[in-house]
Amino acid sequence: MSIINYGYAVWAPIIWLIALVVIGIMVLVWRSRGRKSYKKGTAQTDIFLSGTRVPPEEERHVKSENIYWGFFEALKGLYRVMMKPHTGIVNDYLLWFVAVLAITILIVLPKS
Amino acid sequence: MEYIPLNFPFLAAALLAGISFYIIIFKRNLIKLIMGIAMMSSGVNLFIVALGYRAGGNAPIYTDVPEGPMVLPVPQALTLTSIVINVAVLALMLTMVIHIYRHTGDIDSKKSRILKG
Amino acid sequence: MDNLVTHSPALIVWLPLVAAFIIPLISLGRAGARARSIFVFVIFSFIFFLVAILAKNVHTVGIRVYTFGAKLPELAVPEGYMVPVRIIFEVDSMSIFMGLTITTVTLAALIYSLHFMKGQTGLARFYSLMMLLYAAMMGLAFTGDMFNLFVFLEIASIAGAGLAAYRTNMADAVEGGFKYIVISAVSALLVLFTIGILYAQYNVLSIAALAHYIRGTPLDMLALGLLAGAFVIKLAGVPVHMWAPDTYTVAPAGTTPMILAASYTSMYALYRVTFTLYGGHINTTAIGWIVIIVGVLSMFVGVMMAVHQTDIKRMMAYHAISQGGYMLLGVGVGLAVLTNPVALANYGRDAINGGIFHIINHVFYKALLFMTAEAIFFRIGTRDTNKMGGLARNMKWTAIFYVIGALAISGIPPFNGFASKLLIYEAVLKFNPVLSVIAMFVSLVTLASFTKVFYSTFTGPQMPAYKEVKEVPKSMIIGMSILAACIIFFGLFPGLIVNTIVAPATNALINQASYINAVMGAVP
Amino acid sequence: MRRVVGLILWLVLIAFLMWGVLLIHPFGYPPSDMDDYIIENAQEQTGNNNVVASVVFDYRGLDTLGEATILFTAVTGVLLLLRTQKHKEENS
Amino acid sequence: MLSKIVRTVANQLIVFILIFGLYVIAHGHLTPGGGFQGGAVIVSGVVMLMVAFSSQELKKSLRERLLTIMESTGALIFAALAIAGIGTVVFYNFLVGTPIFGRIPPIGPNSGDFWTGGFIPPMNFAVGLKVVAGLSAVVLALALFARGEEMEE
Repeated sequence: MSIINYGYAVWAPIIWLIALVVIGIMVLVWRSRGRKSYKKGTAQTDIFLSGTRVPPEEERHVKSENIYWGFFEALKGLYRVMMKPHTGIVNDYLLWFVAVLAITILIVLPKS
Repeated sequence: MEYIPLNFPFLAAALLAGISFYIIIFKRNLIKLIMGIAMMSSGVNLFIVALGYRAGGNAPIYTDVPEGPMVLPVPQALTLTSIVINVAVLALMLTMVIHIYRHTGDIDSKKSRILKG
Repeated sequence: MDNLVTHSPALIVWLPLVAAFIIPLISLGRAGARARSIFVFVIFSFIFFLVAILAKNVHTVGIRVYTFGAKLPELAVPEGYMVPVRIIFEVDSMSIFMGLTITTVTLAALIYSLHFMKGQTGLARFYSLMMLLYAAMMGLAFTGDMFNLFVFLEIASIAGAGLAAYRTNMADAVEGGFKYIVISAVSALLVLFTIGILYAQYNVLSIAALAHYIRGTPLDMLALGLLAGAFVIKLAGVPVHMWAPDTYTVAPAGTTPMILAASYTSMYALYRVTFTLYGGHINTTAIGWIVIIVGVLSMFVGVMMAVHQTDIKRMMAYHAISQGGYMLLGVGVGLAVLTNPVALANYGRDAINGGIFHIINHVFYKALLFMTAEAIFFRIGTRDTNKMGGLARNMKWTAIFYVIGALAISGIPPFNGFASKLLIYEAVLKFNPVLSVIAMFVSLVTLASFTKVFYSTFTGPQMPAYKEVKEVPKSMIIGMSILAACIIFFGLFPGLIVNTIVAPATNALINQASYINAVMGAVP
Repeated sequence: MRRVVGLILWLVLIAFLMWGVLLIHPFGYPPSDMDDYIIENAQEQTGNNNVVASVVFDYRGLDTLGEATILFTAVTGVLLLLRTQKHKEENS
Repeated sequence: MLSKIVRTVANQLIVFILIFGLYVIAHGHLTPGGGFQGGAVIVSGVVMLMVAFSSQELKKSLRERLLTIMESTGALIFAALAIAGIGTVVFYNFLVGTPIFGRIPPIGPNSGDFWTGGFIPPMNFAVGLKVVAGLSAVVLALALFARGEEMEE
């Protein structure tokens, strides 16, 4: 039952899950054959910041608005355009509504 | 009753609704916005009740009614329903405007835009 | 039992209304709060049972017609007459699909609200409004009468606005509620104007009878344009989506999923109008393309705005718009090829299947996500993701539910979002590959955006201000776990769901003739 | 800018509305299949002289229940929003 | 609070407004009018009292508890009358032909008989009760809130 089948694309979650488990086991096996020299809690895992003071953990947490900074910087122009209609004024919302109505009628009406 | 050219009653109702669209687009005052919506509801109600008019008709109530055709009863019932609905909507809107005034000290829609972006 | 099945369409709407009337009375007593909770849950379990037996009934016998006030429930058209006079409830598979969605979400929301709202004031009226909103949504889904649809639309808007503005001590809450009610009032008045136009031409109000008569005159098309515009603003499609983030952000958590579901009942009304009312007699390509364009715009703009947000609920609200675009895209493709039988059989049906399946999936996982967001708000008192961090250490269940919801919304297998998105991708690919690529890109950005919020909110070191944060109370966890269980079940058995509830709904939408015949069949 | 675009769109919309209502049946001569049935049978079926009341409460009774519900909803909403949040804590 | 003349006149007028409102409600099935309209007439009387005296005076008699009970009761009566015909169909006019409001008037124009209409007159009363309570509550709550006060339990 659990198959969406179009002939060229098949989606069977149960088979997928079984495959996932098999692959997971393989990965674990592979991982256990890796190097054993990594040790937790030693100087190996400390952060080295070119000799400057490492800030405490709480300050190292990246704030939400700083994540994907490059993405937003690259798309600055797009965001400037996109922020423009989101004014928060209820009259503007209604103006957009009128625009949608007018355009919809313009498109639909000639089909009669 | 003669045939009225150009459906003037319908035109008047549609015009009333149309003017109220102007108000809700261009007036920044929230109370005026609410008045615009009230006007629009009046326009729509007029439109619907005008749809049911039959030339020379009486009210559709059989108590001591004179002879003759009767106007359609369903539009009147719909209008009755819609009037009460609009009263309810207006009451709730006014309540919210009172609250907005309490919080921002203004009823300008430009001033009440904490949520944007 | 037979009587119960016969009258269940009316009872499903009538019972929550009466419950809403009784709740203020019960709450006046001394043990009001406890009695109210018990009453609400008893009534709601019964309603759930009624919906279940009605769904089974509709699945076996097909379209159910219930005429209010006639001598027999099936007597939609009076004997010896040619048009229906009374109000008709017409329950087909699409209606019952919406009904099941709404009922499940409302159950989860009610359980969630039990602890969430504890200690707040005005709870009697709050629960009353919740039951009214539920009744209005069910009425919207079941009704077969245009004016009745308008009435239920208004009940849903008023109740939703009242609930959204519940936290009146916060300025933004009132503002969000006000925007919602203004938008709803204007769009509902346009719907009423349109009903006037249709009534003027055909002098009937029942959807089936109107569909029987409509032939695509200029007035009909004007009415279609007005109706489509009015419902698009209610379902928050770009570019008339701006009210949605404002309202969803401020509504208390138990009600946000319900307002979301209310916007999807408007989407249902749009489908009802385009497919059932106009479908068979006009060329639907133009309106189909309008729906597709609105859908694609919604997907893109919604997700790009969402990545940018720092308010966690606002981010999710923009994602709700973006996911709404998927539904519109899927169904719009079906609508555009409705008059072309080959394309319809080839991919149109799958596209509609995907679009409709996405409704139930999206309502479930977005409700879950809104609930997790509000669970965080419940414990730390802010929605700003900049101030959060390391919350997974203290709120394990919330974090797990968030991950489930986030993976589902991003279309990661094996969760339910993937199943419906796959259907949409595959079907749309055959229609127009560009649209499909856009849909996949949007899914990618969705994943990115939820990863961002997960990172900044749940992972990282424990913030000093939130050392004492505790896990949310039991009832909130139960409410969320109901939805999470549904998500996982739907993800693991998508074929079962598609075959039992989604495909019949698609058939009900496409098959306009049977909808008309159920009412007008006896007419000579 | 906003004003000009708004005016144009508004004019388009209002033109459509007014053009639309001109196409409706001539004022005073509506089609009346459903309403004729109601006018003829209302007295017999509902035992009531006032046909509008018959429509409101009998033929379209559910609408009136909805209307009453809307009023109830609005009153509930208004009283919910105008509640005081300081004292009067709920007994939980 | 307005002058003594206004208050005295309002005190007398409220009786007539009440009677007129009740008349409109009771004859809703014979003449134009009904529950909503009559209820609105009575509420206009309440508003008159509110103007003549003050909302602080009025809130002592129109308590929130009373209005809530009245409104819920009206709505419940309406819903109960709607469901009472469930033997046939919901909203079936089950009172036609029974002794209570069950007479059928002569077909065609007639002079009107009070005991007709089936469940319509009781529904009018229920709706009237509901509208009076609901609108009074809204008006009073708005007026009091504008002065920074609240309704009494």
